[in-house]
Amino acid sequence: MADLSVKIGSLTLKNPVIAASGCFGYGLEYASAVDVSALGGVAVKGLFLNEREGHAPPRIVETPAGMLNAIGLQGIGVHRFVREKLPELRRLGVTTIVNVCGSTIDEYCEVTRVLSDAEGVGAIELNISCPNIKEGGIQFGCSLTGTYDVVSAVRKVTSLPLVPKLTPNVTDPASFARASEDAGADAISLVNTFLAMAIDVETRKPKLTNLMGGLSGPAIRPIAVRMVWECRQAVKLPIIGMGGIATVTDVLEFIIAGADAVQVGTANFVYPTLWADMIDGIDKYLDRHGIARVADLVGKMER
Amino acid sequence: MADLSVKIGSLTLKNPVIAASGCFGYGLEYASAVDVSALGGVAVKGLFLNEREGHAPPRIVETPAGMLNAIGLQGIGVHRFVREKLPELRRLGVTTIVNVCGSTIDEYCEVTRVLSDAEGVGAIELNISCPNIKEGGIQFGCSLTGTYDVVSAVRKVTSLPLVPKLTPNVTDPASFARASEDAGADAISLVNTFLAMAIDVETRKPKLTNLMGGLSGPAIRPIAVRMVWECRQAVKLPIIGMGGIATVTDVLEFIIAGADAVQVGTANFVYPTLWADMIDGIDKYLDRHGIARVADLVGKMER
Amino acid sequence: MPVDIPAAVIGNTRLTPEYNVLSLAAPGVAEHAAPGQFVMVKTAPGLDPLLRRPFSIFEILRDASGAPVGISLLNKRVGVGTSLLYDARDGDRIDCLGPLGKPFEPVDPPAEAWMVAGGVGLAPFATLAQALAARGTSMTLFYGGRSAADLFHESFFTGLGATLVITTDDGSRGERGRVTRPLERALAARAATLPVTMYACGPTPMMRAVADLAATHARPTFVSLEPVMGCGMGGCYSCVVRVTRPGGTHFVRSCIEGPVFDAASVVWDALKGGHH
Amino acid sequence: MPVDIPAAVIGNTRLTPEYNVLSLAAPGVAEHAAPGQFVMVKTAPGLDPLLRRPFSIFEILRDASGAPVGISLLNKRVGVGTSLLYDARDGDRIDCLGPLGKPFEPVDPPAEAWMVAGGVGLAPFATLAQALAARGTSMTLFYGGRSAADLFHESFFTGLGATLVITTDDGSRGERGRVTRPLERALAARAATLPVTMYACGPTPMMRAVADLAATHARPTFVSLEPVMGCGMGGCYSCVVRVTRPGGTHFVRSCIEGPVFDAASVVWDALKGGHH
Ligand SMILES: Cc1cc2nc3c(=O)[nH]c(=O)nc-3n(C[C@H](O)[C@H](O)[C@H](O)COP(=O)(O)OP(=O)(O)OC[C@H]3O[C@@H](n4cnc5c(N)ncnc54)[C@H](O)[C@@H]3O)c2cc1C
Ligand SMILES: Cc1cc2nc3c(=O)[nH]c(=O)nc-3n(C[C@H](O)[C@H](O)[C@H](O)COP(=O)(O)OP(=O)(O)OC[C@H]3O[C@@H](n4cnc5c(N)ncnc54)[C@H](O)[C@@H]3O)c2cc1C
Ligand SMILES: Cc1cc2nc3c(=O)[nH]c(=O)nc-3n(C[C@H](O)[C@H](O)[C@H](O)COP(=O)(O)O)c2cc1C
Ligand SMILES: Cc1cc2nc3c(=O)[nH]c(=O)nc-3n(C[C@H](O)[C@H](O)[C@H](O)COP(=O)(O)O)c2cc1C
Ligand code: FES
Ligand code: FES
Repeated sequence: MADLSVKIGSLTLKNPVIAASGCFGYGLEYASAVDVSALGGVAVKGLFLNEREGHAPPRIVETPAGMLNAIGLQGIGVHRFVREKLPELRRLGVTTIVNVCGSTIDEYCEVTRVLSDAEGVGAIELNISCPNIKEGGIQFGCSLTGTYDVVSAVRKVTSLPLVPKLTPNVTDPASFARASEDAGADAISLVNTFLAMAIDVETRKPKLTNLMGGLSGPAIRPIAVRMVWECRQAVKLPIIGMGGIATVTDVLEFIIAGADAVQVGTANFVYPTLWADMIDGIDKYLDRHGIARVADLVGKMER
Repeated sequence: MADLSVKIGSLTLKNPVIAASGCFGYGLEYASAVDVSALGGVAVKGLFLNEREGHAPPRIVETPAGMLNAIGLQGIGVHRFVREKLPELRRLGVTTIVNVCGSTIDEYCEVTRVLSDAEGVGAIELNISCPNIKEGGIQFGCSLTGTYDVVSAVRKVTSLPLVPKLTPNVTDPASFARASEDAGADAISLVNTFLAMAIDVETRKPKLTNLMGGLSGPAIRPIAVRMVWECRQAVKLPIIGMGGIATVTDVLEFIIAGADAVQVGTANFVYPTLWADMIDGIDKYLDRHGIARVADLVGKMER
Repeated sequence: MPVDIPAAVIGNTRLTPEYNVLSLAAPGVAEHAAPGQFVMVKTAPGLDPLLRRPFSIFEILRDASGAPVGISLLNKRVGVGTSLLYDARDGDRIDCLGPLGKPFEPVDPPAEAWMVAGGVGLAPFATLAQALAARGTSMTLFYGGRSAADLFHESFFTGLGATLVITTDDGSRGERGRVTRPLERALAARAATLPVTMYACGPTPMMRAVADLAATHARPTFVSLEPVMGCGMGGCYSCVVRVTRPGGTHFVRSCIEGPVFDAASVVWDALKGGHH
Repeated sequence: MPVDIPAAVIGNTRLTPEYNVLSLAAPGVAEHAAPGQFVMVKTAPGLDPLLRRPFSIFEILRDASGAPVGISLLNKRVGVGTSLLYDARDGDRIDCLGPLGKPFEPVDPPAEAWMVAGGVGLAPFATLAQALAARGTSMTLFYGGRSAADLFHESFFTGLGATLVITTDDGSRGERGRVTRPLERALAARAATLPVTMYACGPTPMMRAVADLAATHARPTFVSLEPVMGCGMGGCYSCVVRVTRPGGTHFVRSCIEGPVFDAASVVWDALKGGHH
């Protein structure tokens, strides 16, 4: 039995496998099928200060080995989350990571403040990379100064582990990792989805009502692995890697590329009960290779 | 029978379906299995001034609905191409587009000059986007001034249709389309491959000898379609779209997004005899929708 | 308490070139299934297609002792995944997650149950009819198809005591035209004092028409909607339907708050994206 | 003149839990196939896995009149695609592109032909043996496997008059150890005036050992290499092997300049990437 624990700032995860934001509801939806407390963590659906409707359906479309989504961050807002979901997550023993959204720097700060005052939040994942909404998110995530500004502003209002989530839709993700590090982040997570679109050739209309959506799933994995590796070369911060992870092998690939922990999104839609085998598989691999702690595998790619 | 012809600068293609560079050898390899003259065009493997060895194998690795390649632009050099391949391509009636590489602006110009003096070259596709080689290519393709400089320099030495091939590995491909337009390009083509990597978790080594490679195939199609659409909004130039095209439906999707013509790469490896059905399928679609010319479908997405 | 079972195909009856009934060995799903619930099915191993597809649980299969051993799906081929299920062969493994979603609530006598099915919309009614029969609720199935060849399992329903009202688009069986025509006449003919609960599943325009009739005639009515679903578990927020709730209209996840909805609560103008 | 044929599976004989012989209806491929050529096979419809896999043409299948109607593959499961081919069932459609590549050139008497096969490396030798038998060339098959259970089709070769020399890693059949051991003894025992041409296919270390012996004993030798191949048609430059050519060493595409190479020309140190 290897040591699977992972440190993300002051937070210790039981193991490196986290449910990705937007792909696991508020976590509670899965409690009937999965022991959600056994996960390294659960990153809940992105939250603004107030409730949001999200985009009109259709909101997803399947693509080769992937999918597009334009959910538009439908959500119950941070106050209802703290009231209605957090107590139950706490009761279940879930390591809860809250994905924080905002239209302005003030909103990011305010949402984070509310969460910092609540009980049971393990970390803040700053969503500055959602490709599906006009205001907020990506406008910060695609600019180095925007990233720096929002991360350092939020840094001032919380002592919770702060994890900006980076977009892959930039020339050089590593520079955004550095900007995050400079601004005081405790870790970074990447990748969010790739901006993409699909058109129905019979109607000549976009398949998503929102026109564009974010590409996720196994299709993007090789690009995500590359970006994690590049960020690993650029910063010392813990990295939470994701993008197309569906099997233990995929998890290990990200860890070897430089991820301290990983998130699983799209694959959870297909195999919602994959978690136990995945965590167990990491343990088996480490034992088989005589590696005592998962932390010892991080970034250990050889040339 | 609809009008399938397409104009790329002064060059008229019989139809919009072109074999993508690096995915169809020098065209002649396929002459035993395919009527290569029936294609809209053949973009031959990237050529430098001199012969190149390319990278040590393994050079490809399969990924979900895609593949990585790090061929490293193995090639016979422009002089041998003109001597050994071009006459036969001309004899077969192939519309030949030459993918031009260079380590320096001078080399791009020199290769282009040689091709401009030869007989039978239909257009120059400027490869400023190969992710697999250190010198040249991507160093121009990832910088707006680099793109502008190389395109305008080559523009001065040729009157052949000049088509810079853009990389998807940038935040805003449309700005590169504009830089190309400003520099005097006749058209643009996109996308080249996405920089990516894959690691063998048992050996902990990269699966490609070259560490990184370019992701192509159906996996990337939704991102490529998005980029073509963005470029269509940004420039008036003809656009040659590509990235994951495998079926007639995919061709039509790119055309509706804004591509005047398309290229097919990876799918040719899987179905090398796909061409006739694909071209025929465009014709049938246009007839069925009462569209007289394929040019009338370009960019006709509705909201 | 959904379970994910690598179910083996134990039968595939092709009814027409479009429709088949696929039988799956899935005891854990069968055991807990309630009428109108669905399963998320992986139509092929591997990544193509990537996502599961939602299917109503058509029949509960039982062994000689009556113990639930599996389920069947009434499948209509409309694309990649449904074609794969049409072609499935005995022994194929098909991952099957369920049972999922809010079931129909079968009404008790003296109320009557009127089921309205359009095409493959018949699927959720076999289990509902059994539940109604068990309660002694008298029931009518209004069943519309394109033609005689597209109508299935009628004797199953009549065997449970249901009255059948058939329509076909081409008039090859029953009344020619929409299934809502005889329904409308029946509603008009029925005294307001005699309670009726309606259940509808089929193409969206059909369900909407039923909802309109329900409103006109003030009859409680439940529809089973079929939006695109990414996960079936409430994880992705892809399957939302706009419904009226206290305080306004909201997008709610039809995989966990549906697929069965009170027809009066559905904001029909906002419905999009299904293939019906 | 390769053709791409949607071949139907017409037989699948599972020899061991690892090896099977898959028979495909592919007349257009069978008709033009020469010994040592290969086909590119789409192991499943759809995009997973995406690329085709290269396989030697094992047997040419003929109808009662002797007309070529198909081919068989000797398949060893090592990953996704080969597992799919192991599990294939009659009637499955498997796209099959070929024949491809440079064939073996069968040598004429008085020269002898010595074939050296390791494991699944037996595949290209069935057709070669037939061509050699037709010329009256006397032949020996040095055939090494892990154990007795991993040796196949011996009677096919003896039936054509070939002498068999068997080795197994575990000694369960023939001599225990490497197939190159008896080969080395035979080479040493044979007078230099008696010509021999060698043909080898198997794990890279085995082929390399054969090439070393060939050099020591100055015997013309051909090896059939198995690098990763993306297209099989010369389109992608993925399959390169470093060989000595006038003017130096070069990466050449093994799908069109091979898979059969003069063993003396191969730069063995540069070989990587196959699974053998
Ligand atoms: C709760 C529920 C129960 C259902 N029960 C049945 C049933 O019992 N029998 C049956 O045959 N069908 C049923 N459906 C519809 C079935 O899920 C779709 O027909 C199927 O997903 C289409 O998959 P495909 O791969 O064949 O189509 P695709 O190739 O993916 O697409 C073909 C067409 O189908 C539409 N479509 C794709 N995915 C879905 C989806 N998840 N839901 C609805 N439409 C979709 C697309 O918009 C497209 O127009 C049900 C749907 C839901 C939501
Ligand atoms: C000319 C030629 C003839 C061949 N003839 C036969 C034959 O008759 N019978 C037979 O069983 N095998 C043969 N092979 C090898 C066969 O192609 C590979 O075993 C097969 O491609 C592996 O596919 P997979 O999906 O099962 O493996 P994957 O899941 O893709 O990978 C498993 C392992 O196989 C290796 N591999 C993957 N693709 C190839 C490839 N294209 N070539 C070689 N190794 C690969 C990988 O490096 C990996 O280690 C031949 C190869 C060549 C080049
Ligand atoms: C339906 C859907 C909804 C998502 N919602 C969010 C979100 O609210 N916040 C966020 O940061 N990322 C969101 N993501 C992105 C995922 O968290 C993850 O970064 C991405 O999907 C890549 O991982 P995957 O390939 O494992 O899905 C969403 C992804 C999907 C598919
Ligand atoms: C094996 C391989 C080699 C390639 N070589 C070149 C090249 O020499 N020059 C170039 O501009 N693009 C090259 N490309 C990129 C393709 O031309 C094309 O832009 C890319 O593969 C996306 O299209 P696809 O998804 O249809 O393959 C190569 C792609 C592959 C897969
Ligand atoms: S299908 Fe994912 S939330 Fe309903
Ligand atoms: S396999 Fe593509 S060039 Fe040989």
